[in-house]
Amino acid sequence: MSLIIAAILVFAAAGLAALPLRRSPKNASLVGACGAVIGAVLGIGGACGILFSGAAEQIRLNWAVPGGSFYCEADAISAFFLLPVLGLVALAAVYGVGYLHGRERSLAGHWFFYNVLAASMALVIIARNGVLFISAWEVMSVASFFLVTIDDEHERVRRAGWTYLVATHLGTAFLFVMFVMLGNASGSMDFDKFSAPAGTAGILFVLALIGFGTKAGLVPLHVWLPEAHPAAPSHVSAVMSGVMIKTGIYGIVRMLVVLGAPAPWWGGVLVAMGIASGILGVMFALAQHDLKRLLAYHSVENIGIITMGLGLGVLGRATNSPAIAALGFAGALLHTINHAVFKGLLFLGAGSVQHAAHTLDIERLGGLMKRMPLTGLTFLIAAAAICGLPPLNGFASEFLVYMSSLSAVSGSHAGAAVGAIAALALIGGLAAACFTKAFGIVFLGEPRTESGAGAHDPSLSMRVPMVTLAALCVVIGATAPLIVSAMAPVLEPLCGTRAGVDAALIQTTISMAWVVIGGFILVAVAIALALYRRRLLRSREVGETGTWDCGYARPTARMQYSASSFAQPITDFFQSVLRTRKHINRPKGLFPAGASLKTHTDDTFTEGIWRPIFCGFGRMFARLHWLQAGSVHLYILYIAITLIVLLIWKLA
Amino acid sequence: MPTILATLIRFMLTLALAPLLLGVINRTKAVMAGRKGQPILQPYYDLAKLLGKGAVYSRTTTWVFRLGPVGTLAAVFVASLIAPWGGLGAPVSFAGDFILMAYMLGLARFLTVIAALDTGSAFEGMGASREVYFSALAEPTLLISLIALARLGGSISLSTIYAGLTPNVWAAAGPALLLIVAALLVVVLAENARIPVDDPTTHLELTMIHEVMVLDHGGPDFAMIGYGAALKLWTLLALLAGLILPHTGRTLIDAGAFLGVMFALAIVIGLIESTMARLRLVRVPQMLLGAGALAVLAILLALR
Amino acid sequence: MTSWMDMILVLLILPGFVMLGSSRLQACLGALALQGFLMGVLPLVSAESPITARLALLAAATVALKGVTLPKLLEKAMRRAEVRHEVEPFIGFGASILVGIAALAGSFWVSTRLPLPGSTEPSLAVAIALFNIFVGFTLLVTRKVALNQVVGYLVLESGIYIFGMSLALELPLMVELGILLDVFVAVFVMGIMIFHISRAFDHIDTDRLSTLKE
Amino acid sequence: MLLAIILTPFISGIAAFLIRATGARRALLVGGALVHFALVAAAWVVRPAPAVGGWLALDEAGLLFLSITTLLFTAAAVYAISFLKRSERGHSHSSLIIHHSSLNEEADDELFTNAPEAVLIGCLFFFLGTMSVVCASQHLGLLWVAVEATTLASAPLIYFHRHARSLEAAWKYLLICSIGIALALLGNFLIAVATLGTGGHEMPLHMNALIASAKLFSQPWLKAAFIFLLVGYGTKMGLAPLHTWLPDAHSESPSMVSALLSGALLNCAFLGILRARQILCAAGLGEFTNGLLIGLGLLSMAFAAVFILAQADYKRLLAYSSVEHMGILAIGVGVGGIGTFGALFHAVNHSLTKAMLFLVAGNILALYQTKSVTAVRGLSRRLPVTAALWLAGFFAITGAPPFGTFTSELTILRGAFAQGNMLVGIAYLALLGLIFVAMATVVLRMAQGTSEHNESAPEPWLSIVPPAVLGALVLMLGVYLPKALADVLNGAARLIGGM
Repeated sequence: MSLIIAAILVFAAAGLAALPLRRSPKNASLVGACGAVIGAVLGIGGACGILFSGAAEQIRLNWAVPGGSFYCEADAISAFFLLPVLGLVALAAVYGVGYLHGRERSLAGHWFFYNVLAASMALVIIARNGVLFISAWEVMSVASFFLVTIDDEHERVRRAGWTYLVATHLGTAFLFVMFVMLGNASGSMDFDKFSAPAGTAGILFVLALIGFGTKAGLVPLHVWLPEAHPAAPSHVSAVMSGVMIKTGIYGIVRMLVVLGAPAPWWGGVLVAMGIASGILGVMFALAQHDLKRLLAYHSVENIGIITMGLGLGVLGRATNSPAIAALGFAGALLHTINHAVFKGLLFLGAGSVQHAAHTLDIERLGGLMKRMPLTGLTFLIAAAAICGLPPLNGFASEFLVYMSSLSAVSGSHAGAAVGAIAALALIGGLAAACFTKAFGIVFLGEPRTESGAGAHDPSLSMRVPMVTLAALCVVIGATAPLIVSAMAPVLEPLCGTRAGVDAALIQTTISMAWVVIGGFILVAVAIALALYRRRLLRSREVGETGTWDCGYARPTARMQYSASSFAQPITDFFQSVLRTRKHINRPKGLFPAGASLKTHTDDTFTEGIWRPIFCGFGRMFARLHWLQAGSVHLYILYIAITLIVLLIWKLA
Repeated sequence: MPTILATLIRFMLTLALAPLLLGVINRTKAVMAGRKGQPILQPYYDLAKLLGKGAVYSRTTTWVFRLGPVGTLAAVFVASLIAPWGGLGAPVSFAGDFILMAYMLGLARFLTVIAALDTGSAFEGMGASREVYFSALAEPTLLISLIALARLGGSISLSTIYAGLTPNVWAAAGPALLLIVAALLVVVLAENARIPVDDPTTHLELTMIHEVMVLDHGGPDFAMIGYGAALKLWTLLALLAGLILPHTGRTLIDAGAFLGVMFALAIVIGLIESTMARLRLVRVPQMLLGAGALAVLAILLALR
Repeated sequence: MTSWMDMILVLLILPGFVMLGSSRLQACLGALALQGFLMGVLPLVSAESPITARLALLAAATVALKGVTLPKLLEKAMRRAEVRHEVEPFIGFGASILVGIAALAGSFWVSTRLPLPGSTEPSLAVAIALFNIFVGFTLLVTRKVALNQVVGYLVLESGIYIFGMSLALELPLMVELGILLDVFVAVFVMGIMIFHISRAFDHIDTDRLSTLKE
Repeated sequence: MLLAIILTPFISGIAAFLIRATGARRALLVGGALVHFALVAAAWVVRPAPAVGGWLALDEAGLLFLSITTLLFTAAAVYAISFLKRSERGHSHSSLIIHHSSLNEEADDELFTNAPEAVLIGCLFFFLGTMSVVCASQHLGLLWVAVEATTLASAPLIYFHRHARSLEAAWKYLLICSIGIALALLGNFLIAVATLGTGGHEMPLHMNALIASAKLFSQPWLKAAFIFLLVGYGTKMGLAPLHTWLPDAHSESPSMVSALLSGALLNCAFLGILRARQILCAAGLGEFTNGLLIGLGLLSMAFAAVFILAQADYKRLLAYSSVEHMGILAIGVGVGGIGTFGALFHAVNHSLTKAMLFLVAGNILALYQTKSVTAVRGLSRRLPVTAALWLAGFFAITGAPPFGTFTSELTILRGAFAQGNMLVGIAYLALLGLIFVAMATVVLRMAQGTSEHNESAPEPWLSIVPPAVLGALVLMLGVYLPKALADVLNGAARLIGGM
C-alpha cells in the first residue's frame, strides 16, 4: 500500500517538476519519463506484494472536504488492475521520450498531464470513497483530454478533444447520481459503508453501466474512442486505449463487488452489450483506413469481449454456479491485461509507422516489413495476439470466456452462452480479416507511395517498449495456466465463494496446460519443418524473381490489392450497418485516363444518434434568443409578469 | 499403454492417409467425367516431386512469406492431433479442445493469408480477401455445430463427445444431428476450398480463392501447403465422419469403419464436385449463412 | 381624521390618470409634483397621535423632494434633452386610460381580498397603493421616452411609499430619510444618464436603445 | 471595529475624489483595500461587537459574504493598477489598437475617453462601503437602503468606458435594478404589515426582533412579503427571468468591475433573500420558500444554458454563467439540508472563480481588443499563462475536481437527493451537463488552435497574480476546507434554516 501511495506521490512530484521546464523539451521529457518509470516500478512492487500476500491493505485518513475521506484500499482486484496500468504507463513513457524527440513546442504541459494521468488512474483504482473516487476519475479525464489535444493546431484534434471531453463528462454525471444515491442510503461516502437500498440495486447497476461504459467505450457510448485515439500522440493512445478505458471496466467490477449478489438480467444486459460492442467494433474497424482509428475500434471490440466475460460471470454468480462465474470473470480480467499488452503494442507500432512514414493512411503505406523489420515483427505478434490466435496471450483469455460459456450452455441461461460463443467466433474471424488487412497492407508487399519508402526502425527508446510488450504477448500466452491458477484471490470477491473458484480454476488449468503444450508442439513442428526445408534447399538453386502476376509483364506497386478492396466484400456485406460512402470515379472510354475509388465510413452512432441530439439542442436554443431582445420595456415586463405569476401561484 | 500405442498408430495413419483423400476425390471426379483419370496415389507423387525441386522466391517477399507454409502445416498438424477417430480418442483431448482446433485452423489461415499478401500480387490479395471473408462466416457455423454436439454428447471434449454419440443418441436427437451433419458438410466444403465454394482445379485465377493465394509458392513450400490442405481436409472430415458412424465396442472394427466412412465421404465430395457447379461468389455467403441457420436450429433442438 | 386621509388617498388617483392620458411630458411632471405634495401631507393626516416633530420633518422632506426637487430636476433634464412629447407609446393614451381604469378596479378588488391583519374592512390605502404601482409599471412598460420611464419609476415608488405611509408603519426616521435619499440620488443619476443618452444618441427613445442583445 | 470596517471605504472614497496625484490615488486604492481586508480578517479572529444599537452586527452569513467581498475587492484593486496603466498606454498607442482590431466590429472599444480615474476609484470605494453595510446590517430597512445604494455606486463604474454600449448597459442596470429594489421595499412594508396584528406597530424591522416573534405574524402577509423580496432582490441577484440587466452590465464594464459585480454584488442581493428566508423559517414557513427558490433556480440555469450555448461574446458568456450559478445557489438553499451548506460554500467558490475568470477575460480583451469569441484564437500560444488560468477557470466554474466548485456542487446534489428531491437533483445535473458542453465549446475554441501571429505577448505580473491567487484559493478549497471556514459556513447555514 505504502509503495502504491509512494508511486502516486512520485507521479505527482515528477509532473510538477516537469511543469516549469517550458524552455527545454528534452529535460521535461527526461524528468517526466523518469518519474513515470520510477513511480510505476514502485507501484508494481506494491501491487505484486499484495497479490502474493493476498492480504488487502488500506489507509483511512480524514479529508477536510464535505463527504470526503481519504480512504484507500488495495485488495487483490485493485492490485490486479494496477499491474497493467502502471506497466504500460512506464513503457509508454519510455517510448514517448523518443516519440516526442525533436518537437520544438514545450513539452512541460504534456509530461505534467501524463504524470497526473498516471497518478489519477492509480488513485481511481485504490480509492474507496465516493468523493475521492469521482475526483480522481474527473482529474483522469481532464488530464487525458489535455494529452489528446497536444497538437491542437489541427481542427481534427480539437474536435476529437471536444468529443472526448463532452462524452466523458456526461458519462460521469451518471456516476454522480450513483454515488450520491449510495452515499445517502448509507450516510457515508465510504465504499465499505455502501449498501444498495432495497430495490435500487438495479438502477444503481444501470447507472454504473452507463457511467463506466462511456469511459470503457461500450456501444453506443463508444463514439469518443475513434476520435480521441487517433488524435492523441501514439504513446498516449497506447495508455488511453490500453489501460485508461480499463478503469471503466474496473469501475463496473468494483460496483459488482459493492452491490453484492446480482440479478440474472444484469448478466444478460452485460452479455448483450458485450456482443454488440464486440461485433460492431470489429465491423467498423474493418472499414477504416486510418491505422489508429482502426485500432481504436478494435478497443471497442475487445471491451466487448471483456464485457461478455463479465456478463457470463454475473450470470454464473446469479445462478450460483461458481464454475461459470469464475471462468467468466477470469476471462474478462485476464483479457483486460492481455488487451493492455497487445493494444499498447499495436499503438506503439502505429506510432513508429507514423514516425517513419509520416502517415497513418493504410492505403498510402506498404512494404514496411523490409524497412522496419523490428516494428513489423512486433506488430505481427500483436496482431496475431489480438486475433486470439494460439499460442499467444489473446487466445488464453478468449479461451476462458469460451469455457465459461460452454459450461453455461448446459445451464439455465444457455441463450446468452450460445450468443457469446457465436459472437466470439464471428469476432475472431472478422478480427483476423481486419488484422491481415492492417498488417498485410501496411507492412507487406511494396510501398504504395514514396511516403513509406524511406522508413526505418525507430530509436532505441521506442524499440525497447515494443520488444518488451511483444515478449509479454508470448510469455503470458505460455504461462497462462500459472497465471490463471493464481487468480483465485482476485476472483473470490466477485464470485462470492473460494471453493467453487478453486475447483473451476483447477479444471480449466488442465485444459490451458494442454493449450500450452499444443503451442509448443506447434513451434517445434514449425522449426522442424523449417530446418527440413533448409536441408532440402541447401543443395539446390534458390531463385529470386518478381512476383508472378499471371503473365502480366510489368507489375507495379500501385497494382497491389488495397485495404479498401481487401475489406470491400465484408464491408459490402455489412453495408446496412456501416453505411460506407463510396466516391467512385469509374474508368470511361476505350482509353480511360484514370479511375479512383474512395470509401469513407462514419460512425453510424455519432451520425445517427448523438449529432442529431446535439444539433437539436442547438436549434432549439437558437430559437429562444428573442428572450433577450435588448428592449428594456420587455425586461420590465418580465419583472411584472414574474411577480404576478408567483403571487398567483403561491397565494391564490 | 496399449491404448496410447493404438492412438499413436491411428495418428500415424492419419498423417499417412490424408493425401489419399484428395486422390480418391480426384479419381471419383474423373470416373464421373468418364475419364480414366490420374492414379489414385497421384497426390503422393506430386508431394514427392515438389519436395525434390528447388525454390524461387519473389523479390517482394520477406520472411513472412517463408513462414507461411511452415507455420500453416504446423498449425494444421496440431489441429489434426485433436481430431478423433470416431469413437476412438484423439492423441490430444481435453475440455474445450475443439476451440483450440478451430483456432489452430484459424492460425493456419492467418499465416497463409499474410504470406499471400507478402507477395504484393493483386491476385493473391484478392484470394486472401475472399478467404478471410468466407472463413469469418464459416467459423461461427463450425463452433455452433460443435456446441450443439457438445450439448448432445454431454461433454466439451471432442473425443468424449464422439465416444458418446451412440446410436441411441441418434434415436433421441436425430433431427438435430442431421442438421449438424448438413452444417458441417458445408463448413468442410467451404474451409477446404471445394466446389461449390471454390474450384481447386480451375485455371482462371480470377475465380479462385484458396489456390490463388499460393500462386507464388513452389517446391518444398508448395509441398507443405498441399500436404497441409490434405491434413486439414482430413481433420474436418473426421468431425463429419464421426457423426455418421456406427459404434461397436471393438476398436479394430470401429477404426476400419471410420476409415471406410472417411473415404466414402471423399467419394461423396467427389460426386458433389462433379455434379454441382461453382456458386457465384456473391451466393457463397448466403450458403454459409444458411448453414449457420441450420446449426442454430440444431442447437435450439439440442437445448430443448 | 381618517376621512381626511381617505380624501387625500382618493385625490392620489388623479395624477395617475393624468400621466396615463397625456402625451405632454410637462403635464406628467406636473402630475408628479401634485402626487408628491399629496404624499407629503399623507403622514400628517394618517397618524392618530398628534403630529410629532418626526412626522413633520418627514412630511417636509417628502414635499420638498417629491413635490418640488424631483419634478424640477426632471424638467431640467427634459429641457436639456429637448423632448416635449411622448412619441407613439406601445399603448395609446386612450387605451392607457382604459388600462388605468381596469387597474383601479383590479386594485380595489385585490384590496378587498386581503384585509389588513387586525382590521376586517378593506383598506383604501392598499387599493390606492396598488393602483399607483400598476400605473408605474404601465408607464415603464409602454412609454418610450426615457424621461417618462423615470416618471413611471417614481410613480411605482410612490405607490409603495403610499402603502407605507398610509399604514403609518413606524419605520425609524433614519430609514425613511435613507429611502428618500436613495430615490433622490437614483433619479438624479437617471437624469444625468438621460442627458448623456440624449448627447450620445441625440434621442432619448429607450426603445431604440437595444444594441445589447443576443 | 465594525464601524471601522464600514467607514474605511467611505472615507477613502471621499479622499479619492480629493486627491489630485494619480500615483497617490492608486496607492490609496490598494492601501484602502488592504486596510479593509485586514479589518475583516481581524473580524475572523475576534467577532466585532454589534454597533449603532444593534443595527449593524456581523453574524456568520454577514461575515462570510463580507469576507468574499473584501477579498475580491483587494484582488480587483491590485488588478486595477495594471488595468489603469494599460488603458493609459491604450490611448497613447490608440492608432496601433485600431490597426489591431480593425478586423472586428468592436474596433471602437478603446477609442472612447474613459471616465476620470477619480470617479472610478472613488465609486469603487463607495461600492465596497455600501456592500459592507449590506453584509453587516441587521435591519431590513437599512439593508434595503444599502442595496439600493450599491446600485447607485456601481452605475458610474459600468459607465466607465464612455461609449454608447456601456451607457445603454448602465441605463438598463439602473432602471431595472431600481424597479426591483422598489419591489423589495414593498416587501419590507409587507413584513411590517404582517407584524401589525401582533401590536407590533412599535416593532422596527429589526432581524432579531422579527425572528423572536415571527411565530405570531400573519402568515399570508409574510408569504406575500417574501415573494416581493424574492422578486426584488432576485432582480439584483440575477435570477432568471429578472436577470436581464446582468449580461449587458457585466460585458460592458471594466473587467475588475465585472468581477466585483458578479462575485460580490450578486452575493449581497442573495444575502437579502436569505434574510427574508431567515424570518420565514422562524415563522415556520421555510417549506413555502423552498418551492419558489428551486423554481427560480432551475429557470435561471435553463436560461443560462440557452444563452451560453454558441455565445459570441466571452464576457457575456461569463455573465450568463453567473446567472447559472445564482440559480445553483437558489436551488441549494431551496432543497435545504446539507444543500444549504453546499449553497453557501458554492457562493464562496463561485465568487472566487468568477472573479478570476473576469480578470483573465480582461487580459484577453487587452491583447485581442475584442470580446468576440470568434476573433480570439490560439490563446495558449499568445498568452500561455493567461490561457492556463482561463482553462483552469473554465474547469473550475463547470465544477470539475479538484476545484472547490466540484465539492460544493456535489454537496448540493447530495442535499437534493437527501431531501427526496430526486427530480430536482436530476434536472440540476442535466442542466449542469448541458452548460458544461456549451461552455466547453466556446472556451476551448478560444484557448486552442493558432491565430495569425503566434509569438507570445508580454503578461504583466500585476494582471496575472490576482486571478492566479483567486484560482489557487478555489483549488485549495477543493482539496482542503479549513475548519474556521467550515464553522462559519455551518453557522450561516443554521441561521438560514439549513441542516
